[in-house]
Amino acid sequence: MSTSPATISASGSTTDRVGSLADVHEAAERVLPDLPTDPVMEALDLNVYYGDFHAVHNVNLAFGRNEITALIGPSGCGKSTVLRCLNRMNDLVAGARVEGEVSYHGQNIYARGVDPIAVRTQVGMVFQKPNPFPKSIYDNVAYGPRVTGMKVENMDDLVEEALRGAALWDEVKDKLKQSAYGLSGGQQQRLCIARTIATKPDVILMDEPCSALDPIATSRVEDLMISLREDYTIIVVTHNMQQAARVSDRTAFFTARPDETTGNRTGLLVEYNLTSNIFSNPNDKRTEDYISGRFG
Amino acid sequence: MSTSPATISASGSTTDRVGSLADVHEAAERVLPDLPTDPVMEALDLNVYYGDFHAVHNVNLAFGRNEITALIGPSGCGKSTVLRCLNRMNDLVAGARVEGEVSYHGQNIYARGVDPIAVRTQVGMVFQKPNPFPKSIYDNVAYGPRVTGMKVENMDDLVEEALRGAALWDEVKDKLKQSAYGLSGGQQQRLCIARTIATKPDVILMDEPCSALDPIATSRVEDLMISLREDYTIIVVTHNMQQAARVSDRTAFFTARPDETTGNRTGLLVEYNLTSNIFSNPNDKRTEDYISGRFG
Amino acid sequence: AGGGASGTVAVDGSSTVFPMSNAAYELLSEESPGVQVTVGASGTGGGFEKFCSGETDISDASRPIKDEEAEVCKKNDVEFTELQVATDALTIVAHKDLAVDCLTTDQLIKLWGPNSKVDNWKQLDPSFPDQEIKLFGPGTDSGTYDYLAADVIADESESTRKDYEASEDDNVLVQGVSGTPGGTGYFGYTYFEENADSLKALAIDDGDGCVEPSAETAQAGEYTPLARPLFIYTNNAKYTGNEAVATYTDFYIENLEAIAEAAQYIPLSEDQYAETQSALEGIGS
Amino acid sequence: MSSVAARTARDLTRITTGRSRDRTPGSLIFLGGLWFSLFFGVMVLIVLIVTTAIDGAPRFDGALFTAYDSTLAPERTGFRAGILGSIWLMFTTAVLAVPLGIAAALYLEEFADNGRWYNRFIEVNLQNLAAVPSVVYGLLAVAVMALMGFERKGIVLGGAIALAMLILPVIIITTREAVRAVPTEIRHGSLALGATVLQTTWRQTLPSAVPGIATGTILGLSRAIGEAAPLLLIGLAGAVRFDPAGIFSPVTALPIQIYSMTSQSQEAYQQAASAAIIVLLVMILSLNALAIFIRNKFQRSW
Amino acid sequence: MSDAHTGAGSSLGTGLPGVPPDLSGRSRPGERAIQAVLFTSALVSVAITVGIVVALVRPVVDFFADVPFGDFFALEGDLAVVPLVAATFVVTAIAMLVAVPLGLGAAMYLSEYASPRVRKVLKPTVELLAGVPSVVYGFFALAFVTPTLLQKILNLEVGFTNALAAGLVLGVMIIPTIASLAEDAMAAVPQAMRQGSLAMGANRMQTTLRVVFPAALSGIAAAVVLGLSRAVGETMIVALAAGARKNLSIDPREGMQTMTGFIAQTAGGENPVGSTSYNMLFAVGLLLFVITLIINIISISIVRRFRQVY
Ligand SMILES: Nc1ncnc2c1ncn2[C@@H]1O[C@H](COP(=O)(O)OP(=O)(O)OP(=O)(O)O)[C@@H](O)[C@H]1O
Ligand SMILES: Nc1ncnc2c1ncn2[C@@H]1O[C@H](COP(=O)(O)OP(=O)(O)OP(=O)(O)O)[C@@H](O)[C@H]1O
Ligand SMILES: [Mg+2]
Ligand SMILES: [Mg+2]
Ligand SMILES: O=P([O-])([O-])[O-]
Repeated sequence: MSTSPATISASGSTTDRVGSLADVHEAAERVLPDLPTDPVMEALDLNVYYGDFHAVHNVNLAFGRNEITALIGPSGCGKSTVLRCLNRMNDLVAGARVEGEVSYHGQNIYARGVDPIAVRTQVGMVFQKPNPFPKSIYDNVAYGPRVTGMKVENMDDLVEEALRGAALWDEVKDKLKQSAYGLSGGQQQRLCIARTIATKPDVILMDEPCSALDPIATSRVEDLMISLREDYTIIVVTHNMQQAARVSDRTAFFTARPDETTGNRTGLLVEYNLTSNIFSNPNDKRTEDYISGRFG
Repeated sequence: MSTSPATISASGSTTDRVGSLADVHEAAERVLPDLPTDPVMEALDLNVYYGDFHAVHNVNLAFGRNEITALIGPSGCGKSTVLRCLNRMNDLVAGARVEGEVSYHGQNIYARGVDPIAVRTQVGMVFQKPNPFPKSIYDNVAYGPRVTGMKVENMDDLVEEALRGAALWDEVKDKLKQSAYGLSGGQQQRLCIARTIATKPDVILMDEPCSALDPIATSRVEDLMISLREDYTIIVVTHNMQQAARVSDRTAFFTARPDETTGNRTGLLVEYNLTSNIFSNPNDKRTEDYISGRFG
Repeated sequence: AGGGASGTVAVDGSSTVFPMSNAAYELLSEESPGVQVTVGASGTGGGFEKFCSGETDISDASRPIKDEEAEVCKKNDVEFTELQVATDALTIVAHKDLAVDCLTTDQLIKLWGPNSKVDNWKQLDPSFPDQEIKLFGPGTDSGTYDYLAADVIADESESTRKDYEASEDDNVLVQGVSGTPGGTGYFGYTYFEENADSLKALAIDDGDGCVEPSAETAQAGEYTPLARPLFIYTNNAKYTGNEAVATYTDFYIENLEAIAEAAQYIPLSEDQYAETQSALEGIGS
Repeated sequence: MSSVAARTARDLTRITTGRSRDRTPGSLIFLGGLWFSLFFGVMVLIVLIVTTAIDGAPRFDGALFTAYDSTLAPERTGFRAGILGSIWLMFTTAVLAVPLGIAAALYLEEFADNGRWYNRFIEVNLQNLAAVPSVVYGLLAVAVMALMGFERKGIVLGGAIALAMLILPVIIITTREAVRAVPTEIRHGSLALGATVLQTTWRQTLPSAVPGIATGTILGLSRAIGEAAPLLLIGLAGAVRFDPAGIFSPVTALPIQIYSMTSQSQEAYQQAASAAIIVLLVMILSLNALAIFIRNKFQRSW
Repeated sequence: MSDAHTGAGSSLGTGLPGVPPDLSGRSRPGERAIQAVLFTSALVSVAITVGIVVALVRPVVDFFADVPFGDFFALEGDLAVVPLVAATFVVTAIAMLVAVPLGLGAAMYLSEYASPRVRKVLKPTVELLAGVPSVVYGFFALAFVTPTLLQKILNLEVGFTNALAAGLVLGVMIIPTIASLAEDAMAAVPQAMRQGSLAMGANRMQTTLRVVFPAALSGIAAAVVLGLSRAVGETMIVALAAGARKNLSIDPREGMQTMTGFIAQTAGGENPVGSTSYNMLFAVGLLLFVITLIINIISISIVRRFRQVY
């Protein structure tokens, strides 16, 4: 039951050598400057510690407006840690300590007087495992506007708009009052995205948003990310390099380096570039080893 | 800080197109018949249920003597479940029920009168997370021979032999009495392999043995697997396709199919073939999608 | 008595007598440490039931054994000897601040009678203060209760009213009455004497004017109708068969005056004591 | 959806000015309420200890520990019999309950097949037993002692039977938790090497669970040592003037002595009871501290 | 323990053809025996339950042979149980009024606000409250709460024994039961749920009340119900502080005898085996057992039925 190459090409590469990541990327590529010119967020000399453990070392990164930036790297290299710094979710981790700056529209979100809650209403987040609340679909979406005290003229309209934005409306419009737990995993994840955009954030962080989903749901969410790029700045962590290649404009590759004395592994940024460059022509041997599958 | 292609070639492919899995495989390939001629173990119409949930559907697989067979597929497709059937570790899962046969040297290990403990002394197992016992290194290795009542002339020799077999002897010979918890993750995993071969099994099952390890430890364990192939039959679950390509002789690709009414996802075997064929010329579109990274 | 004696003695029964039996043991334990006594205070009635089933060796009682109880003893082949050990003045106590000093026997019966609905001091006598009455008293298994019900109220139902706070532990009653304005209750004289600074005792007028409870009035027979004898009952077989029981009983009676004094009880008159001594000698012969 | 530019202008004011939304009046009142809830109990405990200690202060003397209960000299009454009795009861209870509890816990956790109705029944039954009032255990112990033909029930054995039944569920439940905390990986590692379930339990699970079991057992015993109700039912006398000497010896216990003394009106007894309460609390708090120490010191975090 | 089960060793030189390994079952008599011992130990818990039922039911049958049902389930009379049940209800209600809000508040603080370090100190401290013997609480109610707190400070007209003091102290005693179990339930709410809420700009209070609390509701309900069953069954506090008078009243300032109070006070030993009053003790004990059993079953089934599958 072999499939002809012609059929495969529908969604990407047409080569008979399966899986060249550079090829995968072509489909999504846009013309962009080498570095983001007007970054929405920037990490400046970011260091993160969990207690005594130095988890992330000196990261400098800029995230461009209306771009999708992918963070990739082997397990434990600090991708999620960096992501969580961007909306101060790390505040919630006991013992976590952040040094350096994260600037959002030029303001350091770690400065004194900044309300992390206000940051989070601007910088939304979608998690690896879909985590809808044990409430109805409607209440899930309305939750954010309600708790942030957003002035909403008509909640029904807002819910509909958010669900449409997350490409979920048609599937759930008849069961808005039912529990969100009745949805499939992929629907739940899109619900979580709808929930996030209902509060009209500026930036959306996503931590491996598809790793718990099946292929069809994955491709739905990927399409959604690309369409959301029009209105939002998206930063996504993924361990699926093909996904990074498919959806992102820029890619940052992290790895972890063991400390010689303690053996603790500290994450660091190896290479940051346009996605097409990372996959077709990486500058660093470690990047190349990783994307060619020699480890990870 | 770019690296020249010449440097990369040291450990594999020399192409400038990064990451063709078929290429990765060349290095490890041997000449083997299309199907194992004298299988040590065979799964025949294997179905596994967890309570009402049909986890694995009708798997037929044969594992050849002194071969490494890789089981690959997306998360939840039942790889671990199938593996655990091969030494009756599923007996320990409450509610798990196995239908069909697993034959070992022609004997159905699920037949009446078969002692699962005897099966497990023949079919050893290495787990995803290194799980040394909270004992000394020596006692970890000696544990199996002791509890199975193996007749051992000289335990010290046996321990040394097993540790040498797991390529760990030189690193631990001076601290055999120290706790196994003092070892690094990779060393712990090799200790678990040493512990398994100390009982002189026939088959070794490995469930993602490297997924908790760093690149260097991973390549050590991979080398070890290839050298163990001389004496043992190895069956390994991995989610790292490159790893399957690097070490295995044959690869079985599983996926999960959602039930139309319940939405439960049942695992099934899609394709089983020589590893070189799976990666260069898969027969099934789903295999191709998976190894080219379109999902998973 | 024999300093080398050893064994265990189980004493239970009247809580009125309890301090005395306990004091007896306490004094004995200095010279015969081998004798181990446990003294319980479950009330006279409860004590007899255990005594007559053979569970205990000695029963304390604040009234004589009833015929029904003696019947049970007989059925279980428990032969016993009654020994009077002291005299008690059943004392009617009240909260310290209560503006009442004396009750007539009739008022007492009106207050505690089985059908009494009296709940204000004023209802007993218009000169009494307008204050709610809170009642405390021993439970129905107690000899003190029986004495008030059967010998003082003497209603045919042989009971008192029921809507009072009941406790076998007279000390609970002391605290209840002293802690509750308008409270009143009744129990053995000793308990009153021990707590004379937190309670007041009401004098009783049995027709001859108000008489205060005291050792003298009780011994002189003036404190009527509330003066009464206290007893211990000894199991004859245990007395002869168990060295410890004999040692304890002998010591008890021999030192009765000292014990009564130590425990602040009203000692027996000489005649009464002689009677008790001869009863003791009669055991086993 | 509003334009990005418009949003930006708003952002700049939004994230810095104003107080944090964790600091709104409503949030602060709520937090204050939570603080109050948390410290109310602790406050009560402090008041309890302080007032009792003040009441008992005149009686912190040697006689408190060495003298027996006294009617003749209330100001020198002591708790020797109760303290020794409680210790005897505690050890006898431990001997009865601990091996039984550990064995039952190991069966339920390591051997029982939860698909079987009788194992599920044992499970539910155990949850119920844990919440049976302690007086009911007293009633049961009375019946058990009568069944065993004891005329006198207020002896060490009688009290210990009541207490052992009372803390058995506690020991079983905490032992199961300790056993469950040993990672399945260790168990599977052992079983995959061909060890039997029993070997795995004896050589891997049990040694790793010892600190947890010890903690649970100590907590169970500290509960037993403070219990009065079941002992009252089994008929422990308040006034005992000799040391317990064996499991058939009549006995009293510290809480029983306290109980019989709290209801005595004389000042001297009140003081003695207060002092004895402090002694009892010290015993119980030390046991608790020991349990916490063992938990923190020896419990492996996997 | 013996390891000597028959040789499962390897004779099979790594896959020698033609020598099929022996997989047949071994008999392990030692293991069997030990398993039987362990199973028997587990059965002891069942034996205890059966024992409770038998020990309670037999005297109760005798009791009802002498006493008509009507006399027992009567509002007043020597053998009436209704006043005892009513008093139990009053005292328990007061205790729950104290323990539910405070217990849940403490649980929310521990689970949602306290850092792990703080929790590690505070949780055992709160649990210490449950370790204080009830006779000590009873003494405290009698020696401090009634005379000092209620009579002096609050100037209430309460008796020496009263339901209020007993209920308040009982409430304090069950705070840790409720706090600890409710905290477990809230801690079991996945972190992801909290993060989801916080990531949307909710503050902690909103997250606690709108997400964590509802998600943990079944566990919290079970905690409250278990606290209820503790309160109903607690003995020494009420025996000392609630009073010894059968009193069909709902005025908490009055003294009243609860079911457990009756058992403890009547059990002082004055009731020899077989007498009606002795058997009444068991009748009340059985009623108490049945009531707490029903409450427990409710608690267990709440947890079963509504266990969240997050
Ligand atoms: N809450 C925490 N406390 C202590 N250490 C932590 C914590 N969270 C993460 N770490 C450690 O920090 C390092 C980086 O973790 P992080 O989760 O950021 O990695 P990651 O790149 O996202 O990995 P993955 O791909 O597995 O999600 C790891 O070593 C991890 O063990
Ligand atoms: N003990 C269990 N009880 C119930 N269901 C289980 C159990 N173990 C596994 N499953 C289910 O069976 C299916 C197959 O699981 P399995 O662990 O075999 O998958 P897998 O292919 O090994 O996945 P992964 O790559 O994530 O390890 C999954 O849907 C899983 O949820
Ligand atoms: Mg991560
Ligand atoms: Mg798996
Ligand atoms: O305890 P009594 O003396 O009243 O029987």
